[in-house]
Amino acid sequence: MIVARTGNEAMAEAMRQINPDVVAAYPITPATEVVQLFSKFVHDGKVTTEFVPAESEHSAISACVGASSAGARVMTSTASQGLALMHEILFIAAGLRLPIVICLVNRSLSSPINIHCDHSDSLASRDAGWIQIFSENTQEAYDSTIMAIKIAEKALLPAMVTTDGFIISHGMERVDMVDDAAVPKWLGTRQPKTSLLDVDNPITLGALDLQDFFFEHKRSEIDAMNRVLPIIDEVQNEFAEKFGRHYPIVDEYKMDDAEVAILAMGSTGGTGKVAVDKMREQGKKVGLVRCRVFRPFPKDQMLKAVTKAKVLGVMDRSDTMSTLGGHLYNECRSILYDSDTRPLLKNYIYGLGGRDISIEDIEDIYTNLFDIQKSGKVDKDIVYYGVRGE
Amino acid sequence: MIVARTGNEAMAEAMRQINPDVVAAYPITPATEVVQLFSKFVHDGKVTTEFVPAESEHSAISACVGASSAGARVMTSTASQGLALMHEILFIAAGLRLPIVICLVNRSLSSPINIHCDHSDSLASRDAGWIQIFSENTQEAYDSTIMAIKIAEKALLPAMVTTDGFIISHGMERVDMVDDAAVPKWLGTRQPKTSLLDVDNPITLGALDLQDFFFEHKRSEIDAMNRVLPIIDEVQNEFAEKFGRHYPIVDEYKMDDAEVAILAMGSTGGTGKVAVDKMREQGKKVGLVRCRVFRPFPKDQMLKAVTKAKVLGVMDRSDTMSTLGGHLYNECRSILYDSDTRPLLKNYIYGLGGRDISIEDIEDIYTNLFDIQKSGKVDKDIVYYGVRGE
Amino acid sequence: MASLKQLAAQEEKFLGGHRACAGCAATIAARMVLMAAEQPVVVGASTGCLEVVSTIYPYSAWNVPYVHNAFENVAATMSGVEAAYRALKKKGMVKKDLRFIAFGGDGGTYDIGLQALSGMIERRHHVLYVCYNNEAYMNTGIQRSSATPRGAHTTTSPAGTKIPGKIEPRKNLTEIIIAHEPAYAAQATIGYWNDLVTKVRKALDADGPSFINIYAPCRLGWAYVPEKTVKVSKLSVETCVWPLYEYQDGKYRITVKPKEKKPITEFLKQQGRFGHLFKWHDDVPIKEYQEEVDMIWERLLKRSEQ
Amino acid sequence: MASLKQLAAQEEKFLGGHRACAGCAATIAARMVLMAAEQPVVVGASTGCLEVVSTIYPYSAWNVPYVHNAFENVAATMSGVEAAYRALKKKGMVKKDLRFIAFGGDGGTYDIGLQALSGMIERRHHVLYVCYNNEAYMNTGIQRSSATPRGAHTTTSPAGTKIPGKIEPRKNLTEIIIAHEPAYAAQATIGYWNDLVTKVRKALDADGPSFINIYAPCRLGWAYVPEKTVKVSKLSVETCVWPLYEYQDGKYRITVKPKEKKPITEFLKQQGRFGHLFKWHDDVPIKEYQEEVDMIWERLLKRSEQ
Amino acid sequence: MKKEKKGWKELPIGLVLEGGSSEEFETGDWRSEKPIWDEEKCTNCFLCWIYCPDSAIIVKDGKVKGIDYRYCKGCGICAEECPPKIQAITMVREEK
Amino acid sequence: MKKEKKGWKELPIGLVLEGGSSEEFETGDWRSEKPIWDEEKCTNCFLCWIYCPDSAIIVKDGKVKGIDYRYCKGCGICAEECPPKIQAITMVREEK
Amino acid sequence: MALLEIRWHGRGGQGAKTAALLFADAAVETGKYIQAFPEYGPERMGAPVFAFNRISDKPILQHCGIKSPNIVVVLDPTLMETINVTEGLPEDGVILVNTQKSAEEIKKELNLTKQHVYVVDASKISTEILKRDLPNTPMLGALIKVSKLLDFNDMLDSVKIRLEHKFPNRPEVVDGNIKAIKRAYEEAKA
Amino acid sequence: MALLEIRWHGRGGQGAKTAALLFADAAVETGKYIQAFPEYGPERMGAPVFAFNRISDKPILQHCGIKSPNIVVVLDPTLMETINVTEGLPEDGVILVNTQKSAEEIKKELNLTKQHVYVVDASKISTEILKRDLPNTPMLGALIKVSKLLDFNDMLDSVKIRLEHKFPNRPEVVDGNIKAIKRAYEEAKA
Ligand SMILES: Cc1ncc(C[n+]2csc(CCOP(=O)(O)OP(=O)(O)O)c2C)c(N)n1
Ligand SMILES: Cc1ncc(C[n+]2csc(CCOP(=O)(O)OP(=O)(O)O)c2C)c(N)n1
Ligand code: SF4
Ligand code: SF4
Ligand code: SF4
Ligand code: SF4
Repeated sequence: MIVARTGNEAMAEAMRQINPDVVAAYPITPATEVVQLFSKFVHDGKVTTEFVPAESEHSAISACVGASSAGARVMTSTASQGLALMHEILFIAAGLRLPIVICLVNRSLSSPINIHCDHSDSLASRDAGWIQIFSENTQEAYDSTIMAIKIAEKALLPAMVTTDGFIISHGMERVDMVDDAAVPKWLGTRQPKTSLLDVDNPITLGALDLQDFFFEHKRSEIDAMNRVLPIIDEVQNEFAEKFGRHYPIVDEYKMDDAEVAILAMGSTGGTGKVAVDKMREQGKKVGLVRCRVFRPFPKDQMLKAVTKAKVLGVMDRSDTMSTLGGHLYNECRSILYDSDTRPLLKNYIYGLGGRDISIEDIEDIYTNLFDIQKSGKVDKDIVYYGVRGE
Repeated sequence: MIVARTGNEAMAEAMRQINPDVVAAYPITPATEVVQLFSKFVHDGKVTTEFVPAESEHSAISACVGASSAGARVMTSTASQGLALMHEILFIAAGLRLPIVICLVNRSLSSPINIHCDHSDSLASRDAGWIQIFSENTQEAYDSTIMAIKIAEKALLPAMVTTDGFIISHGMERVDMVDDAAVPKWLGTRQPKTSLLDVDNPITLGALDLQDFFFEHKRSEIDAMNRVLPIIDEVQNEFAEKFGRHYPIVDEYKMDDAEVAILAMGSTGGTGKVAVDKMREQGKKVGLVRCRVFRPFPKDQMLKAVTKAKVLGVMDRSDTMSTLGGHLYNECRSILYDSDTRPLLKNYIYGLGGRDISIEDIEDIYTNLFDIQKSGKVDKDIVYYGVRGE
Repeated sequence: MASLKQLAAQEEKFLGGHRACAGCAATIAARMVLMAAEQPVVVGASTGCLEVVSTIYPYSAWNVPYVHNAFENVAATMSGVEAAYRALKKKGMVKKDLRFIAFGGDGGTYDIGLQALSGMIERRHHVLYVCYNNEAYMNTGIQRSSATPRGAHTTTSPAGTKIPGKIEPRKNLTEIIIAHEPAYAAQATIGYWNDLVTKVRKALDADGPSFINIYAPCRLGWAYVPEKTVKVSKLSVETCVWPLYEYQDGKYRITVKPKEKKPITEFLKQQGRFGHLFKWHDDVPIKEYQEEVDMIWERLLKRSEQ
Repeated sequence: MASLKQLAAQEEKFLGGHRACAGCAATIAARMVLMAAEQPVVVGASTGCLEVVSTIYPYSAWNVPYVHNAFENVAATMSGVEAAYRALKKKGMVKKDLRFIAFGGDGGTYDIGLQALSGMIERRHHVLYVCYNNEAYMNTGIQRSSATPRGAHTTTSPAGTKIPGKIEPRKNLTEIIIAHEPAYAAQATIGYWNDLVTKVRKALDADGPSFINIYAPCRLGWAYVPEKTVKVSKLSVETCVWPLYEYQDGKYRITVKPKEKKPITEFLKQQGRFGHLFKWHDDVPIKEYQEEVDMIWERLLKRSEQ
Repeated sequence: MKKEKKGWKELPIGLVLEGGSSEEFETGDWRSEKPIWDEEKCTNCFLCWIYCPDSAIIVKDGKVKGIDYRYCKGCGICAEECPPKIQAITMVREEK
Repeated sequence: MKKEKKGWKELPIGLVLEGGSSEEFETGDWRSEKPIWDEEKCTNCFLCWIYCPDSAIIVKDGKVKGIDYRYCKGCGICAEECPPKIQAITMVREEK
Repeated sequence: MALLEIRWHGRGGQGAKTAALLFADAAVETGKYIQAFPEYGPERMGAPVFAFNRISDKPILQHCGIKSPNIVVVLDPTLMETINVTEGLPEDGVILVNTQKSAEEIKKELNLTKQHVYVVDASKISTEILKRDLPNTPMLGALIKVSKLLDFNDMLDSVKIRLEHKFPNRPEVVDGNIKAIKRAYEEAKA
Repeated sequence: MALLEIRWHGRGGQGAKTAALLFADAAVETGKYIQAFPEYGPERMGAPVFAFNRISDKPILQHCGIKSPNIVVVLDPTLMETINVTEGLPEDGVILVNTQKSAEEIKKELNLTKQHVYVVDASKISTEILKRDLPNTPMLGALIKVSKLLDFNDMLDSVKIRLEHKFPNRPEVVDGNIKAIKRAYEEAKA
């Protein structure tokens, strides 16, 4: 069914169709609507979910951990400060191997406080052991939310699906929705191995783990992360087979003969594709790589994609505050270190706090990348693109 | 004055000598003692500090932000879950450019819950805009705590000085303490440009910052981070001049002719040096690089050090949960990407949750690195060293 | 007792040019609190409507020192500011006698900021905490808080077909704070400016932490026309939905007793957020709310007699 | 009323082999609470002595389902567990009638976990929250909590030469919770096992959130010899330092009235943490504490008469 | 309001703002109704002044002097709270 | 307690532990004093049982049967709480 | 149809965002690709706000702001005093204003030369039919006319469905709105 | 002096950690390089615990655990039933036990062949002098004797300073401890 939905509406609709057992959440701009719309479904009896309107994000995610430990299928939604307040418990959810799914709306982290998009919030939690899937548009937000449930439950790791704050969350687009009945059918019910509610087989969860066992447990969690990408591929294939839309882990756009390319995440992927088309119309061989899955980092897929270009402009909507530039940029440099093919890399940090990035901006970046190709060297490897007074 | 002190005692003594205006803190193993000892100084009238025994770490760091905004010199101490609970406010402190100093005792992050050392806690906050200085031993913990005040106030960025939980925090060693009077004299009083207590010049701090200004403010914070390393050097030189102990940003041990080397942080640096000596006795050209300052990442100093070796074993007491290995490993690969000299790199993730690493272990790693040198290739680039059942 | 003439003689400390909705009581409350203060004050605010509308870079409506840290921590932030004041005063680096005021919405106070407030009081920081209570998270678009009364429609407790608004009663934060034994605690509302100003002065003079819960109607979230803000505020007192009282030295005192206690429907029917209750298939939600109001009022009468 | 014989007839739910100090009351409390439960229970615990000593991988003393999440969030965690129970029960995936119990130390309850608890009650989760109150953070080595009484030495409120232990009075958490209007609230202590068991049963049967604050002496932090644990517990009641009472349906009831109210010094002098007070240059700290105890006891007597 | 925004190097460090700067932001254009104050009728009870959320009632030398239309958003509280017997303020539709 | 610890691949996923496994951990060796129970004197009031922090008083078929020294840490509560007139439990120094 | 970009000007509470969403939603029903998004600030009721639409026959991939719209819709003429409503409007652009004034007058006021100006008194229509000054729905009718984007009847049907969905028990609201849209469609003029 | 490594065995609350710290502290006063660290577990009072020392004339850089100590000190002989106190002890290692038994008996009990066994009844000394069974300080005296690490009088002076610092108003505690250390020094025997 083709409808018009904002990113938040699309995620809320996905949640309605998933009909999770428990949703515990707390409002925060620009994710609030997800929870709002979902509350309405609850109050109108459209879902059977137990909704826990927590008194903070910290408690929301804590309740999710409790509910998931009890065997329930659990979701929540948040953004920015909310995710930051969950920080401690995010690690715990992953360590306990609970397949909780967060609909995250990317918004920059305070300070300065700001309500608009950048990726600093989810990236600041990138070590937490969560799968992270970034969406380019509302359709993807919707599809990925549904797929995330399956991915998380197979991987036994929690997952967050993100959209760009306001840009996608509040932007209405065409969305092709799956039938209401098809979603729960495709997902099945969660089949936990153990549950707190099984009083006849009492388990103890979250014991103190000292030097003699901690490393082994952590190793097992890392192993789970190492197994995620094939699971994502498998679920994405199943989804494609069933519902007709297939997603790659790393999205390549006109890369096959690209001389210069950009790498980006989120909604900028779409804007960049338009820029690619425009440049291609002028005969310029440009391409675009979009990182859909950031955790685990898709090393092989990414290497395959980015090594096609001679010059790669890495566009980061975040800064690591390390003086080394943005997140994607550094992970790319890292995976490319011992690669045979070694594109020239330049980092464009852009769009922090919701600063707009236009098609013309990206064309400008491509032009800059061609200059690099010509000169064969990168003069300034990290630039802050679009900041006043640079 | 030469005394015997544990890492926690050394940090607490440094705090006593600094006599900060405000300390707001919350207990957590293995950092509790810092606060305990300091409370005793307060209750015995040995410092004039206002001590705020906060009801959580979130409130402790929030009170630090308030006090620092009011122009006070402010410190706190925490570890692990405590730092994770501060996460949101860490970013705010940096954004507001408040020179708060945390005495951090590194302890692994839950889950599994564990009280022993790894570096996952401070590293999970590495994007927050804080200066991070890791100590090898109690002497360094003591000296760095004092220097951190000056560094933070010059850089107008908050700083954390870390020690390895239990290993250093509870390990007693010789410490050469500076005279009580010399410390405040060397530091002077904090000279804030603005203060909330200046009611005649009312300022507004922490305003909502939308698309039109956020990026500029963030850019300015990044710029501050870009200026930190020279400040650290300057302060370290001043300290050396005055008190006779000089620290490098990146500590090189017998690197000048080293063929293979390891890179590590924290107390493992010392253990590694003993291993180096033992190997050197056998005529093996090994060296060690210790990263003292992790934020900002000392790109130039690190490149200079690590490119001396042909094979580098990067020892990470943490994992990024990205499938790409540890933190130091990835940052090294990143900075080396376009370096002319390109050592072979191998990542050893070790010691998570306090798993011991012995001199023999490190010798074993060196032996392994020599094998790599011989074969000219790294077969398995990330290994989990010391985990059972690997 | 303050006179308006005297109050009006001072310089404004909360200025125009802020972006609140026309008719917003939260800003009236902030303005009244600041004008009541007879000493120089330093102010903190938690994230929420008041903070957002008053400080959008590069504009600030606060003519006194002001700090915003995060949503949940204004009490902790101001604990720190007050501790710094004590430290720097001891050292002679601050000369004046200052007062400290923390502002939080009901979300930032009843829910996510409760713990920080509890800690601030327990540690006896000399800070006046003002909760401007509009009974929901307005800044993010009218979500339920634990101050939201039962039956009220919010976007997370919507008037649905199965559930008619919020089902849980509101948290009685004022009583919770009184159980903390602060130096002073009170309920006030903007419609009774004189009562409010007097309470702020008592609170600032009290020797320790103090708390005032100011009922602050929100024309957007409560859904009424903007000019009725003061009327709605007064009705809350006349119906005993929001009793005006104070607690000090172990004693309760009702400061404004309505001449005649009106039924709460008088208050409810002014506001769109309760509209659905009048169309609901039974009168249970309204009755339960009336009983709650009566119970609390009776208990208050009893306690204030002791 | 429960009989010990009946209680002893059940299977143990909290087993030996845990690592608490010899004579630890926290573990006595946990054991008593579990044996009181007549329904199958699911338990959560916040970080603290009880959690640490009972669950060190690969050993667990809990013979019932148990979850530990973090220090500050057991109430939220159990809110989630209980919500999951309601959801899965609705779906028929859980058949039995279960009860839910959250355990937190005073640090995890009065301080860092207060907000989560407040939220749990406000949302009316059917969970019994048990605070085992040993009046300090014991697990991390005896630091002050807001439950620590004035005068007590802890490592962050040390008996110094300038300041004799903690200066602030303890937070009255039970009254704070009562102001939340839970379905049931009470104070108990391990020395009165029957009173405790009865209260747990009432709490589990109550229709909504319930709270029991169990005074649980800590021989390490309070510094007394281990065999005195029960005696010290009883003294707390006899001196009215820890009144045993309950609150339900708006009514207070004192459940154990000491025959003769002893001076608090009888209680204090048993414990090393108060030792310095008897050597302090004046008797102000003890007097202030006695006054506080008297005030609260008097008020309780009054309220329980209503 | 239309002045050039500063580049990052020129901004004060640490998000510091001068207090009271919102005076430069005029919210008068939000108004769709406008209060008209009648000096003749006004008894200077100051009720409009105390209740105005936008500090838009001008008081000088102990007397109401009018309305500061730079900030007045036209909420109508002043007119509503002006005592019924006095009615010194009336709301009219904002001219276009 | 001395059995080989498992490698990471053999451990159950997600930190799950079986309830009640602490029975395998014997804390009896922490004891420096030891309670001696006298069956003769015991009236089966169960006070020792209810107050024992280590669940170490053995009760079977409604009767106290002795002390489980595998767990008893020797706190002395049982002896202290055994009614003064009965004194069925006495503490002795642990044998070396 | 090539890509068309629209900017809406209104005040917080006046429904500029709602109009843009409704427009997009209805257009989707007719098979178009669309976008609708607000320019979110934290502005409260009464403050000037924007909303945007993109509409096309082909998928729309870009997610940047709209700087140079083809059409500008002004819901509240008083805005023109303080806001530069024609910012970025190209020479062949269209501006549609809710006003009692004539297109000529507006053209003069805005100092326009080449751009097309259309006017309609949507406030009056709304006040007469819906008894409230809610110009946003009637403006939809006028927009369809001036933009020539969509078939009017298709559009009307899908707006109706959307309104019925939103106000399930209030047919009078749905009918009133439809009536108002029709009338604005008719009355809008250059 | 080459690097010497010591392991202490005790029970939570018995002061193994304190002894190790005191030992290190005192050694620093005599110019040595030292380390003292506990094996931290979350064990409570009564549970078996460890503590460690390193002592040397040269800087000690390593921060790893001690697996093969030169000297083992056992504060509580009952521990020997459940804990393998000789684990990692090399053939030339020394073990010092607080016991009433003879060195021979202990040697047999522990199945030792080459290692040196020393005994002292520190509990008795402590009980007699300090009126409490706190064997940790007396054991220090015995350790100094068997290790031949430090000059006994230097060490005694620096322990005294440390104790005076810790118990500023309780000279009887300081004196008692010093007395106990002396006596244990004398009474320790192979
Ligand atoms: C940790 C965190 N969670 C959520 C938010 C989003 N948020 C900002 S203000 C607000 C609601 C404020 O409500 P209240 O305190 O009642 O003040 P009001 O807006 O009603 O004046 C919310 C949920 C945030 N900024 N930080
Ligand atoms: C966020 C966080 N802060 C601090 C700690 C450290 N910590 C663990 S338990 C504890 C004290 C527990 O005190 P309480 O709740 O009173 O229980 P008790 O140990 O006294 O039984 C502390 C401070 C933690 N685990 N997490
Ligand atoms: S939403 Fe309510 S509280 Fe917020 S500014 Fe508008 S009227 Fe004030
Ligand atoms: S420290 Fe206290 S609470 Fe903790 S285990 Fe020991 S006796 Fe129990
Ligand atoms: S209409 Fe409202 S904003 Fe304008 S002056 Fe009157 S009260 Fe103030
Ligand atoms: S001595 Fe203590 S642990 Fe042992 S049986 Fe008696 S009460 Fe239980």
